[in-house]
Amino acid sequence: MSGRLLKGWRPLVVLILFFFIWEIVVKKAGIPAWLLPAPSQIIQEGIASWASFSAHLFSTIKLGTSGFLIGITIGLLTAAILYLIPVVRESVYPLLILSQNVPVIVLAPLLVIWFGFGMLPKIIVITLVCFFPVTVAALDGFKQTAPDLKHYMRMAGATRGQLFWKLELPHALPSIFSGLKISATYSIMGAVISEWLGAKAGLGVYMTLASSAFRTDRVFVAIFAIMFLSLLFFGIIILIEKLLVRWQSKGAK
Amino acid sequence: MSGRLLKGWRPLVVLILFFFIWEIVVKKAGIPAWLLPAPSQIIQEGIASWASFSAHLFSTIKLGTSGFLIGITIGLLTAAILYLIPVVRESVYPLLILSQNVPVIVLAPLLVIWFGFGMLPKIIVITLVCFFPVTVAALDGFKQTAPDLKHYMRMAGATRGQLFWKLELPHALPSIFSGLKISATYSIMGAVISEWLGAKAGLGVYMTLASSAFRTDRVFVAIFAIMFLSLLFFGIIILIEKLLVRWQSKGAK
Amino acid sequence: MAVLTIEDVSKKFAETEIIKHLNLQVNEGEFVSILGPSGSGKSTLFSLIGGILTPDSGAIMLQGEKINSKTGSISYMPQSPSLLPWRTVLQNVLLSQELRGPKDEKKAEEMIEKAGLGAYIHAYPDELSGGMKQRVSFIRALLSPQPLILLDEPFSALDELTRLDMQKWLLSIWEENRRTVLFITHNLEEALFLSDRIIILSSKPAEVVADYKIPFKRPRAEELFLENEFLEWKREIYHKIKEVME
Amino acid sequence: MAVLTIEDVSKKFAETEIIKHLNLQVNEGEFVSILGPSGSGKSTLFSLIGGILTPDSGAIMLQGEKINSKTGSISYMPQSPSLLPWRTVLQNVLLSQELRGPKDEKKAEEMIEKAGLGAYIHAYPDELSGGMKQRVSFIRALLSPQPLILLDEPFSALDELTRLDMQKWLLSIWEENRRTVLFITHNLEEALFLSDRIIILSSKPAEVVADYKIPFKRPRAEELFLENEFLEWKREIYHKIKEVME
Amino acid sequence: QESAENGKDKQTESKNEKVTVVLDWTPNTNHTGLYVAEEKGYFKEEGLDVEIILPGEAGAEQLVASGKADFGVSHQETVTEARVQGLPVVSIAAIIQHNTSGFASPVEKNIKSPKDFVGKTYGGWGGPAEKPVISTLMNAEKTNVDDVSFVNMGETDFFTAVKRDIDFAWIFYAWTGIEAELRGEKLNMIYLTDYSKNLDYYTPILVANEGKIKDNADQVKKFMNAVSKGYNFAIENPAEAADILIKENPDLDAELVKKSQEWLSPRYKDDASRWGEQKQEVWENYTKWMFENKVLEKELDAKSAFTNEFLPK
Ligand SMILES: Nc1ncnc2c1ncn2[C@@H]1O[C@H](COP(=O)(O)OP(=O)(O)OP(=O)(O)O)[C@@H](O)[C@H]1O
Ligand SMILES: Nc1ncnc2c1ncn2[C@@H]1O[C@H](COP(=O)(O)OP(=O)(O)OP(=O)(O)O)[C@@H](O)[C@H]1O
Ligand SMILES: [Mg+2]
Ligand SMILES: [Mg+2]
Repeated sequence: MSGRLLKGWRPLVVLILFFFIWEIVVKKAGIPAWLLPAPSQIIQEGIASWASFSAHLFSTIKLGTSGFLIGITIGLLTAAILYLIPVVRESVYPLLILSQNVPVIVLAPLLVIWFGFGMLPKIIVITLVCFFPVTVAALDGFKQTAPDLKHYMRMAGATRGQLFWKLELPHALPSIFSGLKISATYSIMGAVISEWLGAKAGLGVYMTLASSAFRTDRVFVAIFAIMFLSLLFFGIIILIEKLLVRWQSKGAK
Repeated sequence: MSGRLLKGWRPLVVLILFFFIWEIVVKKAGIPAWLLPAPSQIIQEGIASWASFSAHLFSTIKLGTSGFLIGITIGLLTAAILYLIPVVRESVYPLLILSQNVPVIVLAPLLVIWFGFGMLPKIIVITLVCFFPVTVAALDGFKQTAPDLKHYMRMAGATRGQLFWKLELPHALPSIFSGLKISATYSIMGAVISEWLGAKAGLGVYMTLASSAFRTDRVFVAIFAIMFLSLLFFGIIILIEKLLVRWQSKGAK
Repeated sequence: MAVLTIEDVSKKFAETEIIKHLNLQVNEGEFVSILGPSGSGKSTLFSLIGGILTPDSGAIMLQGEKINSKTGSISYMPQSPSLLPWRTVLQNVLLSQELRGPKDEKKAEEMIEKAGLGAYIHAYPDELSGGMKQRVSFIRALLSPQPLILLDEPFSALDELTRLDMQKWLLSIWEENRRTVLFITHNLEEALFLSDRIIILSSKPAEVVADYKIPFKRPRAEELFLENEFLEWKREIYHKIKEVME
Repeated sequence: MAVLTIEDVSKKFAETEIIKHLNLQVNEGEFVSILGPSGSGKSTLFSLIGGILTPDSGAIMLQGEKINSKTGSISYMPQSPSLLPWRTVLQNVLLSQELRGPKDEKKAEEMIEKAGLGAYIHAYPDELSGGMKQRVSFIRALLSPQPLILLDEPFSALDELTRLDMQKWLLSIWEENRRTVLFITHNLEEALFLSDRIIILSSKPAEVVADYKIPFKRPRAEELFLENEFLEWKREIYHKIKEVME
Repeated sequence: QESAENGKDKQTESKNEKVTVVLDWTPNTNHTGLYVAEEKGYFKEEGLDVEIILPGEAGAEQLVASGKADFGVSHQETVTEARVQGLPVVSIAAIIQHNTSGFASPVEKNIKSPKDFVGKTYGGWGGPAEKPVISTLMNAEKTNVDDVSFVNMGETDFFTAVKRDIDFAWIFYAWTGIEAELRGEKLNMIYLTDYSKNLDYYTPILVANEGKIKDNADQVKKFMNAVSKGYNFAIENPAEAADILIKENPDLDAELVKKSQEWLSPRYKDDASRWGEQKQEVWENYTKWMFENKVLEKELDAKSAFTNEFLPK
């Protein structure tokens, strides 16, 4: 663990250097705040407007979390169905890939037209960006079940159900988690986009308010908040993975 | 090849069925066109407005292609530098991951303000969404160079340069191509987003115009065009891969 | 008494005949090895017995019962240890029982202890060496309740010295339990060292071309390898194999 | 004349001594095998000779020249065939020359032809069987211009029968060319069959504990395995190894 | 023939000054004068080569302020806000003399006056002045803005929004109101100007960069000459002006443009002495109102926010 921390110092130094140069350049060149605020201004603004900002933040967290949970549930179910019923996989999987080329920013306004400004269209947007990485990863995981293990299980008399629950599902866990990590970061982005296109609160709304008031510093506060949330979600998934997929980390020692 | 085509019939049937049901539902339920146009209307509109539409389409293709080329060049160079200079990798790679959490739709307007309406901000947006999948995939490919091959090459007296050009780079090719496939579809999306945020022509502009003119049918024309372009780019990359990574398909026989 | 009887079994893959009118019998408590050229259909034969492939014709009888395409009637140990990485040694050993019914944890613990893996009972497979994994895999097969154990080249992935160790260990465990075993190997010395009978298969399509009764008395010790009698048997069977391969 | 001389070489990894004051000499045209327990440091020794590791002390001399941490002075054939999958057989064979200077395509084609791989000269490795890949790998090592060839368990991943085939094939090719060879194996029979000398290493830290001159005359044939003299040598060295391991 | 035309274009390009104008939204009848000036060659006569571009998500004000565009279409409330945040933008003409915007709702919603906003949902775009404006209107009828639910409706258009969860939204009558007429949908309009004189501000307006006004007054002058001519043409020939707008933007609904133009043309100049004229009083009133309602963080010198100096005599 301390090794991990030690390893982290380099990027941290680069990051601090980056902010330092940014600060200096903004100050020396006298760049106006509406064009590019200095990091110090952004931090100040973040602290100063925390009261009004936090409501938006929590709203996004709530939306992102629920969308994420629904999205990954659908993603996992889809993967299981596609894997277990080959006919469905062959006829539907290519279309799922196609569905990922539907531009969300174009679709989102249509969703609002169809489903209004409530939770439904937002959840659909987040689900749409969330479910696919999980489906692909889980399907990959299922498919890549070591053939020798599968052969052993079948020779040992495992039923189809036993094969799935005792072998294929646990075997796919690491792969599923790498899908979940991607989905987790996407869910925040999805939440912001869906809020941006119509909502009462959330980082997306905060950003709109900020940019129409020419408060570039607040736009940056929102950008950093989004990055932080993405990292947070990512971290939480890694934590859960550590707890659930323990046999691997032991092996890696 | 004909096997491939035969395998493709299932999804095609599902797709046709999907459009068929869509058409029927729209017609029977009398859904107004501004809410959801029938597929037949969309096709008609696509043909009717081809003249004005094609200019937008080609503009997006041009933008997407140049952005893609610049993006993947940067992506490959980044991967090579990160791989060959471990200190840089350790200090910069985590930040690159972080950079992918910067919400593009928030950043893009700022880029336009900073760099104007020219190609630059658009190329930056596309590069930002394009380079990362290639970098990650190439880096992965380099890293996963079979250790026994590497050991052999070193024992046989290969220099660092020979190791990279004769072993690591060709070894990473399949991995690089899977990154390119992702980047290719992203590049179209990136182009549309950047046009949407400020441009003279392109699918993004066409969409903005369409939706402000309450022409939902045209929005769908744009959606389908975007999906088609993504697939086209994807297909072109697969074609190039087939030509370049021939030893694998032979092996798979 | 015959535990396993294979009667006139044939199997084709597409147009290729892999097994042709094969007849074979394994008796209670016998250790029978099958030797045959690579690709002759030995693993295919096991899949047929295991029930995951169906013979085109003929019958596979286990203790008088026809088990064509019936899975779960035999116990199996494959070439790779095939331990589930997310299960501890104990959980892995219990797997084969779990699939068929109630678990006997007590007996499993006992066997693991006896195999010298007591310290690793709650370890994950990744923490074990190749030889240790194969021990676990064999215990798992032993603990499975079925009357016949199939072993498909269990040691061929191990290095020479570990392999010798494992042969001795397997023999010691087996001589205590005397379960009925059908054993595939490429290694003539291994077959001679372990078996009561050695069956030679022809190359594709597989037929039985020879069936040797190996008379070395049990318990057998490592020194057997270096005895002249052993070399003579080796010579004889070796010439037979060469003949078959031409 | 000594092609390779290892003088008092030692190597530590962190605090573990892997090789300790090792002395070894390989003469022109000799086929020398190294036998030793797993993990004793045989591959490490090869890495030292190959120059990708640096000895902590001592000197490695090739034809009188010190080659400590100098890569590219020897020719190498590893355990896995290590063919580049995107190169045809011919291109792969030319690789070792390509790294060091000009290519001799003519000679390569000739050798491939002689190895019975003429039909596969433009095939990719994926189209070859395991044995064929090892043949290509050996030809690649042979074509490399350096005075010494190192082979690290080249056949240990092959199945029994292919392995025997390969041993015979290697012997026939080698007996034609008589290049100087240093050969690592786990398999005593293989070492006896192929070598002029067998060197036994102790377990970690590796030292030379025995050095046998094997007197079987050349060319050697397969029947050697079944001769009584062979079994006697086997017995003797086998007891030596057991001794070392205790 | 086309290539000949292109050739001519290139020649003129080399002589003429290149100028970009950013719109505030997609082209509509607020912009007719610009398109007329372009089509009729008024810009060329002044030696300008004008390009009209859509703003996308980047605001016209920032683009003008950062010099990435020369002129822009904006609104008084935005310019005020922008100047307070330090953006050097100045209004150089009022496109429409009086505020024609208001709160629209389908008649079924029964929102006839601001007091009916209570319990309803307002669909906005996230502008800082939205809440205070509604508040001012409601205060006049002794109701509280906190009883209105605010939803940011983003890209969604008015007609869709009011069919979903939105009850009323802020529109320009000239465009959305006329569209409703054409669709046969009856709207209730609550005009800002009916409730507070302070809210009769200029929207939309043309803006330029402060620096440009100082350093390149000549170009601003030329630009305004042409634009004035364009709008005056539109005032006198609504039908022909509408045709020009349609021709330049073939994706627009021709009928809507024609009717909208007919409605709007007399309102460009309205009671002013010339098109584009801005009164200090209007700027001061609104700025004061904004400050009092805490839309602005600090007071603004209204005089410096606009100028009539570039309007042709
Ligand atoms: N599912 C299958 N479909 C088609 N052919 C198959 C299938 N399984 C095996 N074969 C073919 O059947 C033949 C026998 O295979 P099998 O694995 O039984 O041989 P084996 O005797 O076990 O070989 P080895 O000693 O190498 O393990 C081989 O030629 C193989 O290619
Ligand atoms: N780079 C390294 N760093 C640390 N220890 C190492 C390294 N390489 C090898 N070792 C250790 O050195 C010892 C000798 O390894 P080596 O591979 O030389 O053995 P070997 O005799 O070739 O074994 P085998 O017969 O299994 O191939 C082993 O204990 C191994 O774990
Ligand atoms: Mg087999
Ligand atoms: Mg080794």
